[in-house]
Amino acid sequence: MEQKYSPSELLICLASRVMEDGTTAFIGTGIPMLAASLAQKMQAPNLVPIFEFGGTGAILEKLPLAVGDMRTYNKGIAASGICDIMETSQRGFVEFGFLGGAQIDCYGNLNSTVIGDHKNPKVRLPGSGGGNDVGSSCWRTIAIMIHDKRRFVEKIDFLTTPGFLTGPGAREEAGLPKDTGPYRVVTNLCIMGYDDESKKMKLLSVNPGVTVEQVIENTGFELLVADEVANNSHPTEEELRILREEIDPDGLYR
Amino acid sequence: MEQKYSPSELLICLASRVMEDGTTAFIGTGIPMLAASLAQKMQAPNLVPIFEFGGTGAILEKLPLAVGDMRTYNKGIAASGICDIMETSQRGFVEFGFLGGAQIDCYGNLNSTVIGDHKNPKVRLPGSGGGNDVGSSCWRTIAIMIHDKRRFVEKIDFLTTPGFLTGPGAREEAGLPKDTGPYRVVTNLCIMGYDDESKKMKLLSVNPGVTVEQVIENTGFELLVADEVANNSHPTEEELRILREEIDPDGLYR
Amino acid sequence: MNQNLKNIPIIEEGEGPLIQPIDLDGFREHNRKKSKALIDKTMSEKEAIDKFVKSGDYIGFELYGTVRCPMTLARELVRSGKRNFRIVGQGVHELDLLFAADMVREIDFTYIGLEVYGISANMRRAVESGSITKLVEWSNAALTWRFKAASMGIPFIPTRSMLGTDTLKKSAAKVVECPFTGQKVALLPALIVDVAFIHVNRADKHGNCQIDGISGFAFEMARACKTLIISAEKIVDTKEIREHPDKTIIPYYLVDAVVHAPYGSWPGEMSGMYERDEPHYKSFVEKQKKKDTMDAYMKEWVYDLPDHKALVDKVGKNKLEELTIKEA
Amino acid sequence: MNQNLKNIPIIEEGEGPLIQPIDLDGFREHNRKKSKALIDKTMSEKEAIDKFVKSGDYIGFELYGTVRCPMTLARELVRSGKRNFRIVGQGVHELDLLFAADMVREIDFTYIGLEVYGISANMRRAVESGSITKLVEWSNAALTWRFKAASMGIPFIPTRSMLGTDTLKKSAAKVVECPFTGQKVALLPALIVDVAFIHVNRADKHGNCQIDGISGFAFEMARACKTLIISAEKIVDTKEIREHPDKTIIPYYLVDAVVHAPYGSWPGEMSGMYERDEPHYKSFVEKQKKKDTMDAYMKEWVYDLPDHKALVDKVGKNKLEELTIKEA
Repeated sequence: MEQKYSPSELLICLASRVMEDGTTAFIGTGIPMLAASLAQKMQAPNLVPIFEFGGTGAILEKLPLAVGDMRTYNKGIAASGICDIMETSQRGFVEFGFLGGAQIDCYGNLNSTVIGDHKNPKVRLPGSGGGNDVGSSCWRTIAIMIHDKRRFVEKIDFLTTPGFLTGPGAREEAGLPKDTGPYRVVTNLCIMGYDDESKKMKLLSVNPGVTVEQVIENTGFELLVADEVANNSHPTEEELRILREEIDPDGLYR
Repeated sequence: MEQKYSPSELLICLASRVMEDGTTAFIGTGIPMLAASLAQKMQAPNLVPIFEFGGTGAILEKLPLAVGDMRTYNKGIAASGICDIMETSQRGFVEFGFLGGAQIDCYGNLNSTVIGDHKNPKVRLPGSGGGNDVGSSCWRTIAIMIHDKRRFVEKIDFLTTPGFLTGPGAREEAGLPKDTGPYRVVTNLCIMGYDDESKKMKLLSVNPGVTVEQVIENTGFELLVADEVANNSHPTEEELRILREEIDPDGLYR
Repeated sequence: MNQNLKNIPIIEEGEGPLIQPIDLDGFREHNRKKSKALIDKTMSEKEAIDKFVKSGDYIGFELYGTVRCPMTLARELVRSGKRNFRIVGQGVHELDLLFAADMVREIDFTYIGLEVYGISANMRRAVESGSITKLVEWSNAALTWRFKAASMGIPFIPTRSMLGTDTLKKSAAKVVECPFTGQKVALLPALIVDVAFIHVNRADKHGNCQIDGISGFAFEMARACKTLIISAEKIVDTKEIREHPDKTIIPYYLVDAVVHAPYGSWPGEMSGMYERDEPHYKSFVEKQKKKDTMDAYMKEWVYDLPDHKALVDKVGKNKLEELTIKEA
Repeated sequence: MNQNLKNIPIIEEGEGPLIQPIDLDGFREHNRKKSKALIDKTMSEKEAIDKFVKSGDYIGFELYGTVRCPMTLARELVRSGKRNFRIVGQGVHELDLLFAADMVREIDFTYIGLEVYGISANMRRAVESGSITKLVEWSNAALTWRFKAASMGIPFIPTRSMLGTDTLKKSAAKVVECPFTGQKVALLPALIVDVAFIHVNRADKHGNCQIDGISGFAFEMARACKTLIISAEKIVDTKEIREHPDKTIIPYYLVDAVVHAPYGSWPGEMSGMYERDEPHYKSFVEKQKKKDTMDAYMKEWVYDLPDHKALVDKVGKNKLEELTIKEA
C-alpha cells in the first residue's frame, strides 16, 4: 500500500538513503537539510551534519531554514565558524557533500554562477557560495537536481564547482585532493553515479514509474547506463510519517 | 633621601619609565612583567599588556611567573591564543616589545640561540621563542640586558632576533615591516637608543653613579654617545614601595 | 644559503581585478594609530555612519543570510545617501537593501541569494542591468580565507579550493606549484576592507564583544578591516567582560563605534535571543521580486523611518515579544 | 588565462631539514578513516600510550611552561620505554622529563627553557652532548603557524617573522617575493605531528573538549596531528557539551583517547582550578641542574610511581587542596 507523495518528498527520501551512518556530511539549505534530518531518524542516527558557518553535530529536531541559523547547532557538538568548518573539510574530515546548480555536465561539473556570458549575463545566478569548496574538498559529493535537458547539458556556461573536470586524472592534475569527486546525482527521475574508468555520469536506478528512456530523453548529453538499472523504491510510510510529522510539520517542502 | 635598591629594581624602574600610557606592550617573563605592572601603577594606567600565549589587557595585580599563567589574563580584556596574539602584532597593533638575549651587537641584533658553533655549540641557549616575532613585528623594541663586554659584542654568534640587521634600510630590504626596529636598550649601567642615520647604538643616559667611560669600557663595540648624556634618576620611594609592597611582596626580584 | 634555489612557477592567474589593493604596511600604520585607550565609543547609527563611512569605501557585513545581521546599520547606511560602494558579496540580507538603493558598484562575489527562497532579484537587477562595473568570483571559503590572510597580517594564503574551475579564472587568485610538495595550490590575496559592520550579542562601551553560538567570520573580518562598527543587542559593563576574558571574540582596540541595537538583526534572528520574523521575511521575498514593490518596501521599512527606534515601534512590541526566545 | 605569467623568485632557503615530511593527501586519507561515531574513548594513560604511540614518532605537547600540561601522559610516555622521538621544542615542562630520559633525537626548536628560572640543563645536556642529531630553528609564532597551515589543510603559510636572521637560515623556511605585493615573505611549511598530547579542563567520553582561559595553541595542534590524546581534569556528560556547543574547542572526531587526569598538570597550574606547586617546581629546578640529581628526581617522581594515582597519593591530598583555587 503506497502513499501519495510529492516530487520533493521523493527527492528527500532518495538523498537521505544515500547517507551512511557514522559519517560526516556537509549540509546545504533546503532538501539536504531534510534528507540529513530524515537519515538521522532512519538508518544513520550517528550522521554528523556539518554546516558551513560553524554548526557541527546538531540534532536536527527542527528544520533549519538557513545554513547559519540556530537550528544548525541545536544541541550540537560544536558551534565554531566558517574557517574551522572549511578547513576541517580541506583536511579530509568531511565524507559527503551536497551540491546543486542550474547546469551539470557529464563529468558532474556544476554551474551556479551565470547563464550566458559572464560579463553580460542572461541570468545572473547566486554564485558559488560554499559549493566550490564542497566540490573541491569533500570526499564524495551528491548533486540534487531537477532532471531536464536545460539542466543536464553537454557544455555548462560556467564551471562554478568542480566535478571530474575534463575526465580521468583531471582533478589531481589541477591540484584538487586525491580520490575526491562526484559520487551520486539524485533527481526527480533517477539516481546516477559515475563510471570508474571514464568518470562519466551513469544511470544506476530509476524512480518509481520512470523508464530508462525517459531519463535519456531528459538528459542533454550521452548518458552511460548501468548493465542492470535498479528500481528506486517509493518513500516508505515510515519515511513519510517522519518527514511530515516530525521534520516538516509546516509542510514547507511538501 | 634615596633608599637602597638592588640592580634588578633599578632595571625594572628604568624599563617601566620607558612605557607610555595608552599603548600596547608585548611582555615577556621576568623584568618586563614587573616593569609593566609598575608602569600600570605609575604613569601608564592604560598600558595594555599583551602576553604571547593569549592574555590581553590584564590588570597585573599579582606578578605572573610565566607568560602563559593565569595572571597574564587576570581580569583581562581577552584570553585567546598564541596565533591571535602574534597575528595582532604582525598586523601592527603592538607598539612596544621587550627582548633579552645572551649577546647584542651595535645594530641591536640579538642572540639567544647558541654560543659557539650552531652544530657543535659551546652553550646551547633557550632559543628564539617569541623573541624573533617580537623583534620582527612590534613597532619599537626594548632590550633589557646585563652590561658587559661578553654580551655587547662586535659580532654575535647567531642572529636570533632582528635588530637593524646590517644597518639602514636592511630591515625593509629583508621584508620586515616598515618603520619597525630597536628603540631602547636598558642595562644595569645605562639607557641607549639608536642613531637615526646610522642605526647604531647610542648612549643616551647613564644610571646613578655610572660614568660614560664605564659604559664604553663594558661595551665590546664602538658605542655612539649622545651630545648630552642625561642622568637616570634613582628609583623613587613611590616606585620602590609599589614594587616591594604590591608587585613583588615575596621579593623574587629583589 | 642553499645553492639550489629555483623559482616557483605561476601556472595560472585569475583574470579578475583586485578590487581592493593590498597594502600591509599601510594597514599596520593605520592599526598603530588606532586608540588603545579604554574610551567610550557608544554612539547612534547615524553618528557612526556619518563619522566613519564615505562613498566609494570597500565595505563588508557579517554574518550570513538573516542570521546576526547588523540591519540597523545597513538601514542607516541606505538613508545616509552615501554610495558607489565596493562590497564583499557574501550572502547577507543587508545587501538586498544596498542593491535596491543602487549603492553598489564593484563586488567580490561568492553567493548572493535568499537561500531556500531562491535568487535575489535585487542582485539580478543590479548585475544584469550593468550597474555593477566589476564583478570578481570566489568561493565562500576563499573569500573568508582572504579575510584570514589580512587578519594574520600576511599578503596571501594558499588553498586547494577553486582549482580547475571558471570560479578561479574569474577571480584574482594565482595558481602556483608548492615549493615544498610540488602540488598545485591557489594563492588567495589578503582582503582588507575599509569598513566592516558586525552585530554581536553583547559589547561594552569600549567595544569588547561577545558572540553566542556560531561565530561565522566575525573573528576574521573584525581583524581584516580598517574601521569596525559594532552593533550590539546589549551593552554590558566592562566588569562582565573582564570576568570571562576567554569569551571576548573582538577586543576593544579593533572597534571604532559601538551602537546599542536591541532587535538589531530583525527581521533576521539572533542566537539565543529571538527568531526570524518569518511572515515579514516572506513578504519581503515577494516584494523584492519586482522593482516597484521593492521600492515601496524600501520606502516603508527604510526611508520613512528616521531611526531604529521608529522601526521597533512600527514592528510593534507584541510582535517582537512573540519572536523572543523564552528562557528554558 | 593571463599571458603575463611569471615565476615567483625564491630568494633564500633555510638549510634545516624538514624533520616531518608534508603529505597533505596522506593526512586527508588518515583523517577520513578516523571514526566519526560517538564512541567511548576513555582509557588509562598506559592504554593510550601503548595503543597510540610508537618509537620514532613525531610528537607534540601543548601548552607552555608549566601551564595546562599533560604531565600524566608525559610521565607515562617516559615509563613506556618508547624512544627516538622527534619533537616540537616549544618550551613545555614535559620535555625536561623526555630529555632526562634520553628519548629525543630530532627537534623543531623554538624555545626550551624554564622561563624565569633560566636555561633547561636537561636540554643543554642533550644538545651539547650530541645526542640530538637534527635541530632546526624557528620562532615561536612560526612553529605555531606551521601547525595552523596543517590545521587548514594547506602546504604552507607566509609570515613576516624570521626574515633577515640566522633563525631563518637554520630553519626549513623559504623566502620568496610575494606575487601580489612584490614584498619578501617567508613561507612556513605545514607541520603535521604524529601524536599530540593536550590537557583540558573538561572533556566528555567521546573527546569533546572545553578549555578555560587562554587556549594557547590547542586549537591548531589538535587539528594538526594524526593522533590526539587528551587528558582532562573532569569527564563530563555529553549533554553538558551539547548545552554550550560554542565552548567546544576540540570536537570529538579529532580525538583518539580520553584520559581522566585530575591534577593532571601538576606541578604546573590549571586555569581556574589550581596553582603551580612552586616549592616542588623550585626543587625540580635545583635538581635538574646536574645529571645525577635529575636522575634521582626521575626515579622518585616518574619511574618509581606506577601511575598517576600513585603520584597523587605521594604529593598528598593536603598539598593538592592547598593548591586548589577556592571559588570566589
